[in-house]
Amino acid sequence: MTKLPRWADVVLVPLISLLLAGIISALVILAIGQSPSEALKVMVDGAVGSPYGWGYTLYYATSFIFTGLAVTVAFHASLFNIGGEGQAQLGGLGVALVCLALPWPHWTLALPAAMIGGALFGAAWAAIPAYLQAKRGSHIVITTIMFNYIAAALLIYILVEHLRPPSSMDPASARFGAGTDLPTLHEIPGLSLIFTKQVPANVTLFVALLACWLVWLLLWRTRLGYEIRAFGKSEPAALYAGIKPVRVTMIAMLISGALAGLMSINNVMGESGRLLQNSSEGAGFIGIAVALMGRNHPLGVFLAAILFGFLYQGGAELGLWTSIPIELRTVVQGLVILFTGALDHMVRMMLGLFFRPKARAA
Amino acid sequence: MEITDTVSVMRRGEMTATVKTKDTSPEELAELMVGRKVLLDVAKGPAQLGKVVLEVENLRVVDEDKVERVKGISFQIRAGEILGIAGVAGNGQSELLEVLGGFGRATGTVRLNGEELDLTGTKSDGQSRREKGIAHVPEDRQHLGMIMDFAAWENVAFGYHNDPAYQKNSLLMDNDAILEDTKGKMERFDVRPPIPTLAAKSFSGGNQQKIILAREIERNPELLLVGQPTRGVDIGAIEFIHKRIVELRDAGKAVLLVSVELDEIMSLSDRIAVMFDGRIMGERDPDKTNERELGLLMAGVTGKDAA
Amino acid sequence: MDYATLLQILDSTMRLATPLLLACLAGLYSERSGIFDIGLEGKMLAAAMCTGAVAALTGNVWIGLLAGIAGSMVFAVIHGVASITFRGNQLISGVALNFVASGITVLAAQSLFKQGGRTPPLSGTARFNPIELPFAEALSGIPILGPFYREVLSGHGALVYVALLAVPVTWWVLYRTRFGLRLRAVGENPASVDTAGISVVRLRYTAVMITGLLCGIAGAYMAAGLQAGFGKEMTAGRGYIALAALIFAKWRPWYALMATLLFGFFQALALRPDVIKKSIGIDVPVPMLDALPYILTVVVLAGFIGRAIPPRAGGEPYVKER
Amino acid sequence: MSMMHKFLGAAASLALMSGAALADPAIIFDLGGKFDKSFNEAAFNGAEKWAKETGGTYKELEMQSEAQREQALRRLAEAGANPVVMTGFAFGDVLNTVAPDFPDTKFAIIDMVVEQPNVKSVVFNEHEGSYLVGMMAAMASKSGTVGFIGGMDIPLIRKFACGYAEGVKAVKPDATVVINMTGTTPAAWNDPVKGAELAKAQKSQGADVIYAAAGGTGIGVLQAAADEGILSIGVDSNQNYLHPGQVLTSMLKRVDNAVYEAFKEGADLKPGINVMGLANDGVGYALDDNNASLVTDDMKAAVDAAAGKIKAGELTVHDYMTDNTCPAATF
Repeated sequence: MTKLPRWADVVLVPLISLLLAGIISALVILAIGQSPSEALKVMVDGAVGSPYGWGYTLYYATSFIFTGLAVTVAFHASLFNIGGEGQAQLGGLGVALVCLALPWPHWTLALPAAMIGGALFGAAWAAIPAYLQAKRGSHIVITTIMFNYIAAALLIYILVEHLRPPSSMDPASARFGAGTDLPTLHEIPGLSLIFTKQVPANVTLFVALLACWLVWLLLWRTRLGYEIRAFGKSEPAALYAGIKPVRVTMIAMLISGALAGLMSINNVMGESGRLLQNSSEGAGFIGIAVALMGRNHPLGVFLAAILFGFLYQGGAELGLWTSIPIELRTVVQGLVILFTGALDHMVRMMLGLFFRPKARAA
Repeated sequence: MEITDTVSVMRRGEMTATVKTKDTSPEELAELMVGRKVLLDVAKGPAQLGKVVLEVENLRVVDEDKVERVKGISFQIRAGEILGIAGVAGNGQSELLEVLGGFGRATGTVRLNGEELDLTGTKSDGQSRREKGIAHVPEDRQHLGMIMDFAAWENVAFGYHNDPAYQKNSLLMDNDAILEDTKGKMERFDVRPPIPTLAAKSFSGGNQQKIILAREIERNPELLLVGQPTRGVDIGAIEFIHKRIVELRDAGKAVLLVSVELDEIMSLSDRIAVMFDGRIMGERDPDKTNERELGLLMAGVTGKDAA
Repeated sequence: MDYATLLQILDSTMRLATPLLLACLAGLYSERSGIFDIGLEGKMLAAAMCTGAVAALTGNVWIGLLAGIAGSMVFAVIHGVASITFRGNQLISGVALNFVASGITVLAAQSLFKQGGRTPPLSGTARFNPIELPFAEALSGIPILGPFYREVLSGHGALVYVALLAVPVTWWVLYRTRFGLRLRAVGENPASVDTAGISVVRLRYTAVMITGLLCGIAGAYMAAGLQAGFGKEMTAGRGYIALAALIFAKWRPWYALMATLLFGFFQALALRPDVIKKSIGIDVPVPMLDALPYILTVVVLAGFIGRAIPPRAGGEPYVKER
Repeated sequence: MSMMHKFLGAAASLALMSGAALADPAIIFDLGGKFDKSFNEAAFNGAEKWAKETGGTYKELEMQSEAQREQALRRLAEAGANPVVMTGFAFGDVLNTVAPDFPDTKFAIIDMVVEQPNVKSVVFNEHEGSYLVGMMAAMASKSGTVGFIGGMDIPLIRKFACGYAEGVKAVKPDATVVINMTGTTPAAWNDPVKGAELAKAQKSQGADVIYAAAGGTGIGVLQAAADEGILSIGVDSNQNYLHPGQVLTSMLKRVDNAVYEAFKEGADLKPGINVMGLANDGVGYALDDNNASLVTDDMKAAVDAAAGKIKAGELTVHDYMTDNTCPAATF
């Protein structure tokens, strides 16, 4: 593999990948007879051109931070957790059960409880694939895919048969009590000067930022994180160092699942205020793109999550104001994953062409 | 040496000498490379034997493919003694070393200072072995001994990351302490370049090995397991590594040395055991044997057969 | 459950199992060569869109089929380039291509037909129309087997029979040809194949292309056989069920047929909760039936029913030793 | 601040929408999309009719997932669209929370009652229309068995099924009505494969006329019925043209009229509940060139007579949603 300076590896590779994805997307837009520059303008205006747009961009980014971190933690243990989607949905169930269980007097009490509920359910959904990987060698990618589908089916069953209020027709739970309403940015003193209207971004954003910092601490400042990273780099070496593969696999996946589950306080508790079918809307999958783009570092995940928040809100605006279908964002998402995750050697080789002559001259 | 006309020697990042191949000798080149005359033989005094440190009785190892790799061997090592295991690669030495180092399962009895080691249960891992005072320099350092993508300082904590000296509190590791410790180790073991934040893969083989040795030897272990200490290591480092191993033995510690280099075994060991097909074919005193005899044992021919 | 109902469910099973079977065999070639392919779903979707669009434009289903195969092949080649040439992560490449396919099919169909990402409904020669097998009527008098032949085996679109035929063909290719031997070898131990002087890269590309071909047929059947046109996300996870079936079948062709028929049967059964209730007396939730293939696959993966061991070199890019 | 912000927001929206003036009406289509040839397409046709007549423009949006509903509503209201029309009961819950935040915007929701001061709720007497097509099905059936395929299993769709079954039994008391629902989630509105398989299953049970009240899923039902050589009945829009000579009729639900009316009323939309039934041409059955050969004079006479009685109040068709029971069918 071409050796690049560290900064190029960390900054340039994702940026070039993004650029490539952007160029191809632009070509796609051209091919369907639209103007890429117009599309970009609509996206920028819609996503970051107003506090309203930011309210949505940050809302999506909050979810993506959690799922991006979830994928990141697993990646460091060399586990590719595609199950973020299912874990997030189960996390949503956990959040909903907590919110519906008690007449919560105030959100400050409901939030920690709901976080525990979401994290526990998310972790539980990751536990079986983790156990099968650790103990029986079943490939975690396949099992987590299967668990995504099982989660979707389970959730439909629970929503339709158990959580749906008798009089209601949609497969959704009852609305949570007023005591579980999380303050949105519009209701937070100080920020309310910027966000003058109801936006979905809520206090969960700060929980997400805290999670970034905690994951960074975990991975680079604790023994457990050290073991996770060592295990992820080389299993035989980890064994030599006395690191227990089963333990690390289980813990890394449980943390990953818990983070994915935690996402649900943003959408289920913070935004919709009830559990809907497919509440996570693919955020679990976007976590893969976010983690790859963010180079598996919490800071990178944060930046990539903002970028994807922009892409999601901007994409929604595209669907609203232009005749470019909203699916464009799925294409960009796929391309980013492709370039940063699967074709990174190609991107490196391209970059290497620029770096080699300089290195020789030096 | 056979295909070149001239040889240039690089040392510490500088071209230090260029000589005509036909005018030089291996000894001279070696000297140029390390900057001083190489000790061709390891200078070591007679062993000061102490109590028995390691006792191995009837040890058997069966690998994942159900092949018996070690077929019931027994031996002892005393304090202040280097036991060299000679043998052609693949005759069970690696498995012996790994089982003693804490991975893989085995049957039989192994005692360290009279205390029996767990060979199958939860205490049969690298962590527990280290706690008991067994240090292990594995044969395949790039694959087992360190994490190539980790920085030098992270590799210095490798296996010892639970050491209380490396912890800030019950939750967080003290990275500064590890960095500081690494600086000292790099200095004392002459690791070049002495930059603790450099990734392990950026060091030469010899310097990688020095990092591992610094990590394991400076723990002052009761028993040092060391496999192929100088494989792929530059000539200056070989001398340095040998010296350090002998120093440890002189400090009254037991050393189990596995190497496929017969020269290395002969010059370092106080006693030589030869392994063939998972068994110990015989033990020899390095001063009273020769390469031919050892070679025959390594081929599975015992003295009786030869006679 | 009476016999007529059973026949009807089995008839459904045949139709629903066909795309699964084709995709499963497609995955078999790729994975046997050591290239994991999570992207079966995306390839089927791309093929379904191309078939739907071209069949609608030309009115000829066979041209549509070719277009579908071509669309699927494009994705197969990208997967090949990423995972063989650039030695990228095969799993990530598959995931990425599924997303790209999911989005781009809607974009293309929308820009072509402006019908909300659908292609126009297909009819007549733009669809695979049912083929009556010979003597279907004449033999229907024979008890049990006659109606089975007429109701279940006869009267499907051409691609159903292509899929069934692909099973023995795959078996023959895999176990009776030199190509098959090499294909299996390259998935287990690419180094030995390389040492024998056979190009690992070419073998793997060939396998990936066959995967593209079969996924193309599967997608074409979805759009022009099972349905009459392409619709957004119309494959609805069938690529993943096929993947599950492949594991269930332990990467073997005949087992693949049985696994996909089983999973197709579950899908057919899920359409008839009334029948289940009548025959076993329990109200089995439909989501439970939907999830059954996935649950069974996890059970197999866990090693409780035999052990599913994938090709040894699967997922590992081959780096030539120097 | 608020004024200021509104002004800025308006300016931004103006710049952004490039041509689309403010206070344009907007419509949000439910999952299944505006080209489902059924429910949503009827709404789309109504909007188009308004656009053609007035030369006006309108905003439209198709739902992609459940969780987007609120954002879609807010975005349109925020951008100044007025009125905002939405198709489908699933918007009800969300509209209840969004409508109070935009008191100056008028909303219209179809198929659901939302009691807010700025919301017009349009509901239909689908059971009446279904009764009529049920009669026609019974008369057209030779086997004495007819089928019903619903989309998502909800009281609203059972209301269709119940009216249909009553109509069938009114003509042939001993007829069998086979009832299947496609699923329990909104995905059931857009699953033609399942629709087709269900139709084939019903045919094997003897059904020779199948009524599909299943949104986009119905396309599959109609296709399969045509393939199998039996008759089908479309829903919401006039679907007779999909398979000329093979679709017996379509139960018209004039969603197009509802949308057209709402758009026409514009910002002066009158809040409240609007029930559209046979009496005010809200529901009915379709008769055109495509099915003229299938609908006999007897059929037409019988159905029109029944329609007259219902309009006059002499005949009451049971509404499933009033008591969640159905005298003519079991679920």
